[in-house]
Amino acid sequence: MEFASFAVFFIIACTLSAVLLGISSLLGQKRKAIREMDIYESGVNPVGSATRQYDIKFFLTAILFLLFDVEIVFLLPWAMAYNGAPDQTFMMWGFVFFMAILLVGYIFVINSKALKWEE
Amino acid sequence: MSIYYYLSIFLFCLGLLGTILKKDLISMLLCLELMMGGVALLFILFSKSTGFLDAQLMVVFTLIVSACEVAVGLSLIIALYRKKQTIYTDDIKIITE
Amino acid sequence: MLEAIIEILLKTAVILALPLGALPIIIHVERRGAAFIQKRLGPNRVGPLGLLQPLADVAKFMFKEEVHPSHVRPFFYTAAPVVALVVAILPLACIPIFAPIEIFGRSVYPEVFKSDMGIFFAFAASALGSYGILLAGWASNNKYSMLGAIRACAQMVSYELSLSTSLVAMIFLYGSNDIHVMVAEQTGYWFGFLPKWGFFLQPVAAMLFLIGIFAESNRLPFDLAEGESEIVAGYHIEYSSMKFALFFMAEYIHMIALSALFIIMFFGGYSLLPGMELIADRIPASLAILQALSLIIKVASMIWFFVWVRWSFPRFRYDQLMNLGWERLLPIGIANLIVTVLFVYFRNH
Amino acid sequence: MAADILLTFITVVFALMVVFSKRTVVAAFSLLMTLLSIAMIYFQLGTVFLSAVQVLINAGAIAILFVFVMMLINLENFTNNREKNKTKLIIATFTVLVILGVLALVINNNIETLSLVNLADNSMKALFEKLFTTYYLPFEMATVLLLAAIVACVVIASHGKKAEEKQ
Repeated sequence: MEFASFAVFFIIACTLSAVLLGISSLLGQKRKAIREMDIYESGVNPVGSATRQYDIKFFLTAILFLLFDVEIVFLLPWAMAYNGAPDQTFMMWGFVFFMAILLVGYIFVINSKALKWEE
Repeated sequence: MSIYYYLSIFLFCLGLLGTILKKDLISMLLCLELMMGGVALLFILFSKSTGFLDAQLMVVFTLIVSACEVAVGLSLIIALYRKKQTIYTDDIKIITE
Repeated sequence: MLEAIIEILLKTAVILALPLGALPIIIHVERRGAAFIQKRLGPNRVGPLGLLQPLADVAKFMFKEEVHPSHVRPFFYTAAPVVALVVAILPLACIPIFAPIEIFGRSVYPEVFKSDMGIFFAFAASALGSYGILLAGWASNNKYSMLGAIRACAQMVSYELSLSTSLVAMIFLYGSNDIHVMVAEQTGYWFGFLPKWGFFLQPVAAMLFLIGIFAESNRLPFDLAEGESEIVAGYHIEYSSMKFALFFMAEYIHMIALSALFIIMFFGGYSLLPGMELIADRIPASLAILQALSLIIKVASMIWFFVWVRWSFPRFRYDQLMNLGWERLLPIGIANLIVTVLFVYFRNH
Repeated sequence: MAADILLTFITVVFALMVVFSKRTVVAAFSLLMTLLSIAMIYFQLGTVFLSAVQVLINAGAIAILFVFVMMLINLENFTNNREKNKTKLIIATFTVLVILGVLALVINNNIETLSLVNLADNSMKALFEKLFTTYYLPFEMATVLLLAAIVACVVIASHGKKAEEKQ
């Protein structure tokens, strides 16, 4: 049942944004002015293609986010099962060991200055 | 419920086909990710039908492995691109530089 | 079956009407608040006290010319604002406004998407927020927008880590993901006057989540993406009229959803404000309305806090911003996690 | 039953777009939609936690990584009209179809036992508790794997930079 309600909610959200776009394209005036069609580069004529080379740090941030996010999200079942767990001591020590491994990775990332955005 | 079995093997085979046919490395990795999705779906279906619910934990491990595989794969692709300025499999034939 | 359909449509209508209805008010509060902080008047021409100014803006956005630049990628260019708005609306599906109530003998749940992983779903849906920005940056094929999109995405992504650490710390304390259970644990009082909110239990996690919210919704002092002085207007540079308004709405709704999450975890969600029990005891039927009112008051105070911070802090430099995210907040989040686990362990033993 | 068919149709359409779309960015965004529809299928099957994890990790982190790489490696100016040798195409589709046929046959023979779906999903709390007590060792090995992946990515991605600084 929740799936049906979520599907209805999703469809209504999509139609809402589509309707808003539709109204504005109907009401807005149409003018094929040449100047408006160009790339906006604060008045200067654009130089080179838009997708030029970017710094590797953006990519490294996304990768490290993925790996640390996997580790933190799989703490969630831990949190849910932890409160009523019969042998909580094993789970607690297991958690400390898990965090040790996570901290080793984190310290390596910080020391390797991979994410150090120079001034 | 049983249509999902056919869906999961279809996803797996489609991913396999894509990995073979695709020309550049990133699309191959994309199709590999598609195969991972198909396999994970199959795990859940078997855990549902046999009642052995621990198989759903196996999906947790496949997710971890696929996350690591994508991360390392993409950094290799980036390193390759910085060296050879191309990621098309036809241009990357020479092993030694 | 008919009853279920009516219930779904009613719930969707209420959950969509609240933020969309509140949007003009928020824009007005933002303008007047900024003016108030900077000792000027703010919009007061249109209508009494300038209250009709937001409506005038909406009409302006409707009637402006729909510029479709020639160099953009056509399909993704129009798809980006739709994606941004839909993804911003999705987390609202899991946020309940009042406790489940008994009507016609059936217990009606207020949220559209009832599951015992409510808060985790809302958080996962807000994690998809960076797609609208990436799509817009890439589709408008413009150096400024591409750079703005990548910077905004890297910033949102790295602050999501500290958000998830504080979320997991709170779930360790409450023991379940269900929002109703969380709110039930936060009703009541310690020593008679202090409400049992999560904020007093976990101030560190609250600070982390608050900073994460500012970074996730690209609000000042974290708005590197559309920093006027840096890269002109960031990812929505090539957009005009209604498409720009959709990005604007998406940002505000994303902000509302995230502050609702913050309030559910740290300020007791729809639990009644201190003064409200007296009314609730006298008129039992009005409990649901009072609960919804308390949630709206809390979210409104959060929105004022956003506006207040926006006009009183300078913008971060990009490297300061990323260092704060990775080298300052994340270790605090991990340390907070370890302390919470030990605290919960010794509390039980 | 209608929801099953609808979800399967959506997933199949987006999966086909991933494999057979000309531009790689279109493939990346259709992969995102496939992962989201798979998350919806997980939710419909009753495994709520896995659907939330799938949305957060697969759709929320892995697909962002793909789009980031697309942006860093500007694929647009690569001429995509590399000659498509027909023989490879035919052989590949043939073998994959054979594999699909074999798997379909396997599933078709014992579809009765397979679709005996007893939705006896006990509370997830017990399931997770088992994850961290009986299956603790594989979980720790997966964490060490993540650690290895972190070290590998940092070294590989920033390897080129040091070489450049030396020149």
